[in-house]
Amino acid sequence: MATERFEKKQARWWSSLVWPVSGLALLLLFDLCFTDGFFKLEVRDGHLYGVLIDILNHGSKVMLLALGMTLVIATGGVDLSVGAVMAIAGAVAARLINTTNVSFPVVIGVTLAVAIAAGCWNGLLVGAFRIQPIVATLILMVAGRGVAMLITDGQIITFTEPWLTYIGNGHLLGLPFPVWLSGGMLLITALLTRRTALGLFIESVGDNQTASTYAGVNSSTVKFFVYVFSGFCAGLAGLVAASNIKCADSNHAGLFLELDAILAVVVGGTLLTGGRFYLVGAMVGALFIQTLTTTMYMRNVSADIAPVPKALAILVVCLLQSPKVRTKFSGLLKRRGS
Amino acid sequence: MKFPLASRYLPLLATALVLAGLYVAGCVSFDNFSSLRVAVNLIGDNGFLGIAAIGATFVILSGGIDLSVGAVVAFTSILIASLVEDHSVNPLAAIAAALIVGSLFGAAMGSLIQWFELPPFLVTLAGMFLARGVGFMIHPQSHGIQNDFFLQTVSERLSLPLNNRVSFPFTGTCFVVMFVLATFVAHYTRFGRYIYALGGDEQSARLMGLPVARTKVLIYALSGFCSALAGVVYTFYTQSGDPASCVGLELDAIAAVVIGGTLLSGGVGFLAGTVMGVLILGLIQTLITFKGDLNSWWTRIVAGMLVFLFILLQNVISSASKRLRG
Amino acid sequence: RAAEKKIVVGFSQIGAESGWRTANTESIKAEAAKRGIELKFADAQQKQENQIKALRSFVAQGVDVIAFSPVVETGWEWVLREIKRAGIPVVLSDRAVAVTDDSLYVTFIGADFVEEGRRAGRWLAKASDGKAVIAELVGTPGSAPAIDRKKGFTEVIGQYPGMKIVKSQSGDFTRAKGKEVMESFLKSPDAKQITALFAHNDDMALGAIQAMEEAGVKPGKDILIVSIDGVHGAFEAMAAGKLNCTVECNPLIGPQLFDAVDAILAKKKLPKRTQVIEGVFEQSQAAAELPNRKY
Amino acid sequence: METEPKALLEIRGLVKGFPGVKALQGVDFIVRRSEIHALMGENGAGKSTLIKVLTGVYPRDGGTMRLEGVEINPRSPKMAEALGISTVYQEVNLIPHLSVAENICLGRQPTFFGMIRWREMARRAERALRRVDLKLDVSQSVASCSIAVQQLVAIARALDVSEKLLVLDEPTSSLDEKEVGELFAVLRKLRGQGTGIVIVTHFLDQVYAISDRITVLRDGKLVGEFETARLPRLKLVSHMVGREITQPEGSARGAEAGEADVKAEPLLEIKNFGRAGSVTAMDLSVARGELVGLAGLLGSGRTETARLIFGIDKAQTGEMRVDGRRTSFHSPRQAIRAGFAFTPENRKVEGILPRMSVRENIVLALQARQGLGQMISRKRQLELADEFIRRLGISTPGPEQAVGNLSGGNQQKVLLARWLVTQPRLLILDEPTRGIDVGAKAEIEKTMQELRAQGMAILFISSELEEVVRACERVVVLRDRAKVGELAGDGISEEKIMHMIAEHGHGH
Ligand SMILES: Nc1ncnc2c1ncn2[C@@H]1O[C@H](COP(=O)(O)OP(=O)(O)OP(=O)(O)O)[C@@H](O)[C@H]1O
Ligand SMILES: Nc1ncnc2c1ncn2[C@@H]1O[C@H](COP(=O)(O)OP(=O)(O)OP(=O)(O)O)[C@@H](O)[C@H]1O
Ligand SMILES: [Mg+2]
Ligand SMILES: [Mg+2]
Repeated sequence: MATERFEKKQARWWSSLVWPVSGLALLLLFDLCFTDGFFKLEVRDGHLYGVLIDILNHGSKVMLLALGMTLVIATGGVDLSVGAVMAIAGAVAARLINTTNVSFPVVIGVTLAVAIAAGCWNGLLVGAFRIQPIVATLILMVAGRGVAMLITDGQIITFTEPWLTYIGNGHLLGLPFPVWLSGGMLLITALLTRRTALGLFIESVGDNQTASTYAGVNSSTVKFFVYVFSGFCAGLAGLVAASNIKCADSNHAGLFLELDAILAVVVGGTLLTGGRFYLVGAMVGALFIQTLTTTMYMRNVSADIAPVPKALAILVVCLLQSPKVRTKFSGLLKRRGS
Repeated sequence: MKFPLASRYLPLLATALVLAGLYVAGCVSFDNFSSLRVAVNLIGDNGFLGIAAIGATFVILSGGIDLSVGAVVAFTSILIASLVEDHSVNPLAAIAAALIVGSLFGAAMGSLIQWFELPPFLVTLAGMFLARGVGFMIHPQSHGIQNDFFLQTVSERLSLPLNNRVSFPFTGTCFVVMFVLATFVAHYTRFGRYIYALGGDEQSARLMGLPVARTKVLIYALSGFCSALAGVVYTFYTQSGDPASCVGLELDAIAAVVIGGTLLSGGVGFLAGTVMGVLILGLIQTLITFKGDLNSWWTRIVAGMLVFLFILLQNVISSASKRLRG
Repeated sequence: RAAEKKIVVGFSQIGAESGWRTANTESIKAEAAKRGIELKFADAQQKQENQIKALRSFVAQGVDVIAFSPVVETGWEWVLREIKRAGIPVVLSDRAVAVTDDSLYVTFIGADFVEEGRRAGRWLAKASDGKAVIAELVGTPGSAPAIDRKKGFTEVIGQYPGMKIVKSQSGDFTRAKGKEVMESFLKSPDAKQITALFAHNDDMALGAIQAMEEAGVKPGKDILIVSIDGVHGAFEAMAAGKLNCTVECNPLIGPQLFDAVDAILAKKKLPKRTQVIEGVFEQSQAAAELPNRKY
Repeated sequence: METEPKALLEIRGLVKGFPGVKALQGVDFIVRRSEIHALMGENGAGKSTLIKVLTGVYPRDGGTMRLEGVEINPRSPKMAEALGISTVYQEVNLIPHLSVAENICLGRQPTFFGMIRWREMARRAERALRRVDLKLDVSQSVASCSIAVQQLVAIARALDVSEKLLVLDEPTSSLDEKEVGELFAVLRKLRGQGTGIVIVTHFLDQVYAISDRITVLRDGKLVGEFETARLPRLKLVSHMVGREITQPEGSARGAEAGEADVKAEPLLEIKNFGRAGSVTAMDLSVARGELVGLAGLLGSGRTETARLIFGIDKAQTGEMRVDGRRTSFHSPRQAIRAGFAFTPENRKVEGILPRMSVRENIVLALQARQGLGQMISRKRQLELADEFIRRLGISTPGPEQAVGNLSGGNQQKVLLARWLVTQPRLLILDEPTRGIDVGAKAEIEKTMQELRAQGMAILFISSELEEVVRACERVVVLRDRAKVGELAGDGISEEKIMHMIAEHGHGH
């Protein structure tokens, strides 16, 4: 077996990040040149204040969702119910906090428990009953918002409890709390998947379910877990969303955010067919989407034609990610260089 | 001698059984549910969704996905409305133009997917945004059509009277004709079989010497055509164009396809299943309307639960019959 | 025999997208229950196609009167003709329809969105002495209230050379979007000039108020805020001095609607259009009006 | 008409590289008319790559290709087919959910004004299958056929496509002797009609039985072209591995076979084990340190037996005892926890995780058994991977290469490594030598004997009777999904097995 020995090429975790990051960088560069005030940062009331901070702050909802969604997509599934679960979480929290004698930790505990229960429901349908993920989670997507409205009676429920409003509006060490929350969750998810064998199992189920089952991976349990985790992440995102506007708006909380979360994951380099997943990539994807949205606000692009520039931006990122385009491009560069 | 019905038709049979069960349940619980009008409405009202779902079936069978469906329907409707009303184009010419634009749009997405190896999800999502945005550029709000072709010909003359009170609307006719044509394409043309092959195993399909590239581009073109046709039917149905309409229609279409037994991973499924999926979604809506005392949130919860019940029964029936046959 | 039968009314609602809409639905339901009328309620979830399906299903069920709040203005010709052929009278609520033949419906009960926009414009012109740099929070793109309210508002401020809209962006009628968009307005270079905000509904205004407070801008003082709807939260904000004016858009049309139904069944003649009674409320009236707000 | 045999296919200086791998480095390859030409080389030598470049699956980096003197440049298998090159690729490449008939006729369905004639298609498929002597219901889906049947279907398809140049990449890797015989008869007939045939196989017997010429590749380079009749076996092997070779000794069945007097109680014992539609009333036992073979013809139920034991399918009748205790497995996981291991025969569908690295593929089963928490450290993973890459001679640029990019034989070795690292008590090998080169095969046989000597129980399934006879101390013979007999010790011979299979009449 005398094939040439090549140096051990270890796939570094950041090597996959190059393309989503360059997409984001391109967009930021555009803003640097053409959007006034985009990069202005100042300190106000002891915390950072500026458009970039807003992007981090508002992007954190999709970032949280994308963490769970990444794992779900890595197993070859998809979770359409995250937006509805966000609405449920917000509704439960607002309802409870306005009830006398319920303390803040209990509110958080119950809210997250409800979100996890929603995840269990999805996990059960996909993992145990083997229903195709898209229909399985569609059920909760449709019914879940109804449940949230049932909880709030179709009304917007406002609250003023300081701890609950802190989650979406507070600042810690100069940065908005949601940024810390999503950063912390990223860390936890990364540890959970990379410091245990969970990541390996998830990727193996997504790459070839039959083969990994034969190798002893409990694919139903793995699937069950990722939906539960996704439910949990959606619960956190729901808390942030509700807290941010100090009310539970069951009709609109998380509406269409599942699409943004999936988009973030795919922009981050994870394939929809499952297998390898990139958590940090998904975070970059989420920031990309939020930057795009904010850019459009800042540039006063009218909302009805805003989808057009959005489409073009997605296509550019797509092309950046395409191996085919890349090889053609690098071929061109090489020819130039030589 | 083998049982003539191959096991691959089992899920289809299960779906049909549950659909029939749902219908019978409706007839038993509500007056007038068994009337001819309800059945006709079911087909006519869901015509455009059905046609869009047929397009989605082809894409999903090939292992892809098309998220642009709803936006293209909206885009087509406003394009036709604007052409006919603001530019006094002949309605038939406007329809033809819309169908061509839709097909080309699909083909463009297919080409991007094929030649640059981009994920269909992203490309068609971009397509969705693009179609939506351009629709708003054409006309920023809903736009009625006063042309006689739409007001009289389509809604009156082209509908088939069944009895003196109920007539079969042209939207339903379009749906049925499209279903027959699509079934023919899927099962009796080489192109149709390539779609299945592509979804079954793209790598193998390429190695078997099938024209993968051409097929893929054509599939998305076909889906674009179906979306555009759904848009045309939508304008027949509402006699107006609306750039904001049909948000999330793609999800309904995909749901109908998947409920009909088609695997989202591709390669397995039938158009008849999709049609049943569409009818199931429609039937669920009809049941809720007939119930009539649910408030907005219970409407959603009950709709979700009915889908769940349906999927569960479908699973139970098909796995039970599999066990029966060993 | 017919007298013994309970009257059945089919009502197709747009959806349940806001507290305003929910109040609208509740008012109709409560009134139906009060009068012993059987109400068939259908939620269209913002989709015209769902609404058409529901209307045709009402025909199949053979209801006595059909009422609905159309999602959009156009596209009702065919289904209304089918209803007419079935001999069922139609009442429109909240939003009008554009049809060639206005015998297709009996009467329209509801607000005039354009007029609401005008009122907001007039109030702002008066409050700012015809000089204002305005940021606008637009409703959902393509929706009738967004288009009409904008139309009415711009029509009025067009008469004042000192008033101009510098920022206009959709907040989708939601608090979250209203807040997010306002934040970006406040961070743009020309933020300092903004002296007034026109929001197409109260929810967006309430979100924007939060954004202003976080940015250290005093809502209601540094920036004048006018919005439309008159929901409970808006009155609270006005009482706290954070919102300056809300143009009422009254959702409680249940009694008027069923008066019309009764009149139709009694074969009385009705006007083509019934305006809902609505007012314009300022901060000074807020505290007094607050207890009367149920939605 | 017999002028000098002009070259049908002439490839000169072919170059092809992948990131980190130089798969072909200036290879010449010539096929004449009416010739069966064997392409030989170790796993990863570049055989499949040569074929894929020839048929336009991969673009080439350099070199020329001529067919009948005309320069060709196919950019897809479709174009290659149009040129008259018909190919069976190494991994079975069919569409699993479509029927056998469709798979055979896909792309060439008989039509009537553009409308597919299904009846005619079925007839045509049956006719094509008859050439490889296969009779089956052509309306059944390919996925429901065993891998051997799938291979035959793929061959039937290729035979049906074109008759100018036929390329077969390991067509016989999961066929039994009888099927191979049928196939060779067809190939000889085609050769008589002027077809040029390229065949890749790791079975030396088959090479000598059928080929006229041999081209040997090593590490992507051409070693030489030889006339089969003038190339002794040992010489061929030497060319392939690149050093002199002396005769490897025949019976691996060690001397200990004699001292197998009082074997320990059986590790695994199944009685009357079966499942409707799969296997009927199977009795079988394997003891520690015993190597038991399962022999039978294609479709005789060997794979199914293994699946039942490993808990993939659930048995409906009978009982299973492990260490004398009654057990039943509901999933492979339980079987693995009991110390079982199973390498499936269909590596593409049931074996490899194509987009994951060699390292991850190797540690997966061990990690799955250890559970979530006790993560094998990255360092240990690399050690394990390196160890097995060395031990089994897996040719890969490194442990981080995606397994899908390895050559077929090397993928098989990775699968074997996956189970060897778990150090199982019972190892079930279903066609483990499928697509593996001679050197590696000997290595695997040696490994099996070593493991057996260490007390591992092994259940060995192979279509190569010779291999079974050489390695096993007990052979269970299956026919028509039932056990028909058992041979032990010196009683094992190919003739006896064949006799047992044939005894009760023939046919499947
Ligand atoms: N798609 C690919 N990407 C990267 N490397 C590849 C790819 N395909 C093949 N290789 C490498 O090219 C070399 C030659 O592989 P090839 O499949 O041609 O071997 P082979 O001679 O057919 O071996 P086997 O007998 O095992 O089938 C191997 O080292 C393999 O790892
Ligand atoms: N996954 C499956 N689903 C349905 N039928 C199958 C499946 N696998 C195999 N069969 C059928 O069961 C029969 C026994 O196949 P099995 O694979 O056990 O035979 P085998 O002795 O291992 O032979 P082979 O050499 O073909 O692997 C075959 O006729 C095959 O068609
Ligand atoms: Mg090979
Ligand atoms: Mg087998």
